[in-house]
Amino acid sequence: MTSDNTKKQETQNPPDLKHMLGQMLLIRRFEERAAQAYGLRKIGGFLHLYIGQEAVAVGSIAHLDLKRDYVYTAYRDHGHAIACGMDVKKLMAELYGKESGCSRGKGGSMHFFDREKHFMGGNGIVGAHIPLAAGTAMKIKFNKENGVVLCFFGDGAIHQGAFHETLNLAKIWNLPVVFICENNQYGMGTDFRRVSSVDDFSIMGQSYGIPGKQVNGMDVLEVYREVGEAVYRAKEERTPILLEIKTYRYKGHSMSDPAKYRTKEELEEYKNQDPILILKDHLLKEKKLTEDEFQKMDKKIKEQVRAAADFAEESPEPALESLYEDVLV
Amino acid sequence: MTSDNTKKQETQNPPDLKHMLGQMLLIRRFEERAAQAYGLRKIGGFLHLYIGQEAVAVGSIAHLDLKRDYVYTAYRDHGHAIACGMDVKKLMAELYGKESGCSRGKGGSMHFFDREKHFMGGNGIVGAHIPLAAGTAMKIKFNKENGVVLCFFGDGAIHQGAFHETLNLAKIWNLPVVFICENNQYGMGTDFRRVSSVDDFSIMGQSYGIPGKQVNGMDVLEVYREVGEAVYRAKEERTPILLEIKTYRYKGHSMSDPAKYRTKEELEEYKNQDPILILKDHLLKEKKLTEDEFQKMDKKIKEQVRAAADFAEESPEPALESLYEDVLV
Amino acid sequence: MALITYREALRQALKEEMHRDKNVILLGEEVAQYNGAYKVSKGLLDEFGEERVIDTPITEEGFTGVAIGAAIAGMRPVVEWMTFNFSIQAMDQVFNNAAKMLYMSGGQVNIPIVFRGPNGPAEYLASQHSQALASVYAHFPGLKVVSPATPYDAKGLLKSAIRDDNPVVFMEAELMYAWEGDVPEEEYLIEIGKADLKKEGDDVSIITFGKPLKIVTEAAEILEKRGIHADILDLRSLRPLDEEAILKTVKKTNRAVIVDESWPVASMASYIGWFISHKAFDFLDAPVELVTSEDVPMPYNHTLELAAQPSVDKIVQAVQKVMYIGEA
Amino acid sequence: MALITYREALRQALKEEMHRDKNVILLGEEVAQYNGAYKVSKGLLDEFGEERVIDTPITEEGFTGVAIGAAIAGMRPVVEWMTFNFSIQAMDQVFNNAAKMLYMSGGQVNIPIVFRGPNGPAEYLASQHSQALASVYAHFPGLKVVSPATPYDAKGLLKSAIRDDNPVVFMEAELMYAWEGDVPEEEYLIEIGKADLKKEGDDVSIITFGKPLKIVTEAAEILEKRGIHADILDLRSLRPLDEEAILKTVKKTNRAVIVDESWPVASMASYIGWFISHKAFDFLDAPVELVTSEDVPMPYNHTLELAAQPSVDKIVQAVQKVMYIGEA
Ligand SMILES: Cc1ncc(C[n+]2csc(CCOP(=O)(O)OP(=O)(O)O)c2C)c(N)n1
Ligand SMILES: Cc1ncc(C[n+]2csc(CCOP(=O)(O)OP(=O)(O)O)c2C)c(N)n1
Ligand SMILES: [Mg+2]
Ligand SMILES: [Mg+2]
Repeated sequence: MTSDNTKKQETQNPPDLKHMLGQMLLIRRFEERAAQAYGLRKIGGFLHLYIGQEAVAVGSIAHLDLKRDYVYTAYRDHGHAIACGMDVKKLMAELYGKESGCSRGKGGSMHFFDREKHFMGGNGIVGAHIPLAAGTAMKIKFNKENGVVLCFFGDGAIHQGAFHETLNLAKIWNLPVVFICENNQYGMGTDFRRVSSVDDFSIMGQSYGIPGKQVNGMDVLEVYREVGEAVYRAKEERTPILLEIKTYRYKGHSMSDPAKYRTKEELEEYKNQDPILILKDHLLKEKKLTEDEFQKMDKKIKEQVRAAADFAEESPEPALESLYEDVLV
Repeated sequence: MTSDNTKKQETQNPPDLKHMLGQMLLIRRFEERAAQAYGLRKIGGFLHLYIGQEAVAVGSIAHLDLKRDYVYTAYRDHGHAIACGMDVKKLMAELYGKESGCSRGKGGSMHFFDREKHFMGGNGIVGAHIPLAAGTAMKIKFNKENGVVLCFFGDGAIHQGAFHETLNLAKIWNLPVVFICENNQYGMGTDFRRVSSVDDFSIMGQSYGIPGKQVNGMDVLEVYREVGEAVYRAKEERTPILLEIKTYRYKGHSMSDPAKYRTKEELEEYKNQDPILILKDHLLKEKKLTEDEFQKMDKKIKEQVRAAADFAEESPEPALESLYEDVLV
Repeated sequence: MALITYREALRQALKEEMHRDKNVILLGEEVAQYNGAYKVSKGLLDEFGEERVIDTPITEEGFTGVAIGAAIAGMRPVVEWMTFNFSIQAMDQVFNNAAKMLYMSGGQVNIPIVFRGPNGPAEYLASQHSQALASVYAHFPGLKVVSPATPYDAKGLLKSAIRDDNPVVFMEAELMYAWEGDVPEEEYLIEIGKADLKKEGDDVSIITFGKPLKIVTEAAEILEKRGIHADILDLRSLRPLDEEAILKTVKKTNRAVIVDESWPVASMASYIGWFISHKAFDFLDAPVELVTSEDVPMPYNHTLELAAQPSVDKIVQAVQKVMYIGEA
Repeated sequence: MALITYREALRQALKEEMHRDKNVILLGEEVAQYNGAYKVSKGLLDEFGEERVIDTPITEEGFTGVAIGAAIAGMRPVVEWMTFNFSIQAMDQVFNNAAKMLYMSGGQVNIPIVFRGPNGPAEYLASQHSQALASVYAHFPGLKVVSPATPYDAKGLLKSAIRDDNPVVFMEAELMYAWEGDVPEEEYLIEIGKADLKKEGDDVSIITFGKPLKIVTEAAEILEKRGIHADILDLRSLRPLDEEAILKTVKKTNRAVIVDESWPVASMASYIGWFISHKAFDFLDAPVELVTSEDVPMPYNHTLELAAQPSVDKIVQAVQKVMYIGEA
């Protein structure tokens, strides 16, 4: 944080690292499976994979109590949904467009929702969910609740007018929202440096008096620590915070993108700092995990994902009448 | 300027101060007359007076060669139009909604246009002309012309997403445009401090690497100097510049606004720094003007304005067919 | 009953609903300290405080989106757009978020919000400030769209809109704010989606909504003197549309004129015109006439701007046309 | 003649016009280095350089406005919206600046610009990414609105659009890009505002524009086998609308079905439906049927999303209905 408040004690609990490892692994295995299903044409349209970025969603959302806190993100939303504890069966079923999906098969990959778990989507228009997140923070403030909203968005969204308008509103109204720019370096095929003349997005809060910081998003522990402090400040000081979390997506923008706009070397460089590997190595070194435990964990997760795919496969198609449902309450 | 380039020599000619005095006076007398005509219901709708802010338009536009440079502004556009040398007869006729008006009676007060003189309006949607100005600068760059675009807008426009999107575009594309925020302290009834958490708007370029500066807009000489440097830099360095020019409007937002949201004392404070008085005093002191000359100048201008009102009065209403003209070329 | 203005009726509705439910808040430009650009919210800041009556900066996209986010979380915001002209900047939020979130979340996330303000031309405001956008909003499923033309309807419909669990687009008009009408002292609601037969007559159906009701009424009086008796159907809601009421009047009179201050192409008027032509095909004794704005941006000049809009005269002409009465 | 794709036809038009006039530039997200999200602009960066083929950040309002500003000053920008869904963020620029500036400047400031990209649903993209916005754009005077359905029309109309001195909204579709058709080697232009009778038949007029032409053609083949001969009128332009061509076919067949992938309410389809009912009142043997999208946001599930759209079957049904032929 750029402020003097770092001396304040963080109230966060020590992280449950094994749980975080499991979540990151679950995201990865879930998406690998989804990519397969896409290849088999079980899933269609856009499928934006989060692989490589897992530490951001997991390390951030680990701080939340989703009874009172909320999460918003864009269309690359599988990771956040899983980190919010959504049932992967329902997520996979949603990808398959089934009635048992988390959005009744009406939303698909880009529009996961779980109102109960305060996971508020899943938005397909770049930048358009940013005001929504601030609005939900407004409700928290209005009701004097002790909550916070995490709002994730990409480097591509940072120039959107809606983002800037929202920063200003969030600051003048003192809303407890943490804006998290997941800078995975590319907006589709566009290197963020090509569409920006600054390369530190965390300074963009300064026009609004909003503190900001850059964070290494390949290291889940750093993410955990920094988001923890941001959440603490957002709640205690009733201020929006802006974090730029530097990360990387291993796959193309969506399934149709061969990602030719970047070098193999660059990709390899990031794969060498894989967030799952980093945390695993850390735990191995600290003797909090054995290779064997890890393999068992992975196996279990793979089974969980297979079960989700089976569930999705076997679930019924929505009834034709449902086409006309959910238009209005 | 916040940069190191201040050492560069300004290429500007010494200002023609008497001419600037005359222009400010013309703006004021024109608007006083327009306000009277409004009272007589010769003019309807919104009439946004620029009185008090004259130094901004006059001191800025004095630098332009309107064969190659351009001006954009919002709906409070009389001052800029006059400073661009538009014929006050046509302007008054426009206010009267006459065919002889600068926009054929179709635009009214908010939509003065003069394509010849590169005065590109006159826009009624807060912030919406800001991208247009950058686009015109793009054409200048594209054709390697030696021009610049001045884009005037209010403190109320500064939070608009379009402004922020445009700053970014203007910087990454190196467009020669000077963004001039005329901070007259109020957006309608809203003190700018109530809707912003920063009180120096000139810093808002930092998110885009754009230099900025605050300028005293009651002093036409300061405006002239600072805009001169900005214009120079914009052209030479091919960079957008952001200026916040502090000013004040003496009248309500539009004719229907009694302006109860501010104190008499505040208004008086600004009237004591009246831009016309300041320049007049300066010229008297420097013996470049006598009181008698000033009175003559004022009388001549009043006559010019009366002639404009007569012209407007006597001009014919547009023909009914013109309703269907100008929809498409 | 009390004779009050349209403005006062809206204010009463806001007040009553804000008293009833603390989740109802009002936000928009100048709504609080300035008491509203058109004074609809006069006194509300004093009564409900700045937590519930909130001035915003001039960022329609941003504050509309923030309000939608508050609605997602259970508040019931009323967003005042200073005019609908500026709401174009907020359309992405309305069309892509407010209108679609319930659907794309599979029924989980509803948006109880009202977007309101003056729509359509006033006077001497030129093209950017004189747009009737009803047709654009009515095009999108997932919204309710309401356009009351009297103080009575304004109050009853605004109260219903605030209680509605869906996003409601609520269209007023600068020129209507001063109109007067009778409003009961006791509380009442008007169901969204119900048209109102404002006047009965057997010869022709004049169907309208919003501000043009006034000129429709004047035209009907003139026609009455000429022995032509019109049903005046005020739709009040465009979404849902009271199709039954439309068909009922048209099947009675066999002739219809639709009056809508929108532009003609892809307009609400044309939709209703088609709807009648389709559903009452065998009942129509004449083609359905539309009286809309001329298909041009609005000019500033007053004579021209009046000529650009529906008028008493144009309505009379259209009625005479569907009655096959030659011009006098 | 050469058999080329719709995508290639657009690319040829862009290329030819960029060679012809150096003021023509292309800008939008991913148009340059990535060769276009849908590869329409493939190779153009290499050919014309980064001064004329310009990648933008994701700021539709901003870059659309900047392009309008360049057009004001005499350039001839072609703005690619990655899809029309995102153009909602740019509507204020299009409706308030591009469409109105000529009028409000009293004829001084024209805007020679093209806004183009895919409009309407593709597949599996859910509600925010599957909107057919033709009706919204067609509502506003001051714009031209074009929607070609074949490679031939796409090329000829895009060239005309680029040369037009007015703002032209040019609607393509993801699913059309791969469609093939014959295009002459030599240069040609197609006049904006002229419909094209794609097939002749005496029994019924099927009127459409854009992507649905394909299913209309398929439906017509099925109908042909059942002995029903349809005129297929492809409007190609919505603004100006070729009213003459519409009336000509309807007065010949006395029956009309309008196919439009927009939502029904306040749609282009309904406008044409009204227009025919009004202007050809005495010629119609049956009510004009509309085949539009269902009045719901688009679902992701493929079966549902197909059910939400016009289909061959729905068109056949509608034609049989206007022919008073009971279902088989
Ligand atoms: C307003 C808008 N414009 C364009 C698009 C098309 N689009 C979808 S994703 C994307 C890139 C976004 O990049 P970024 O914000 O960095 O997110 P990432 O994909 O890297 O997670 C674009 C241009 C869109 N969905 N919305
Ligand atoms: C997008 C938009 N929202 C609202 C309005 C209504 N409006 C007109 S002027 C104004 C205040 C603008 O203040 P500022 O930018 O400071 O300019 P000033 O009037 O002080 O010159 C408002 C809210 C508008 N014209 N456009
Ligand atoms: Mg990215
Ligand atoms: Mg101001």
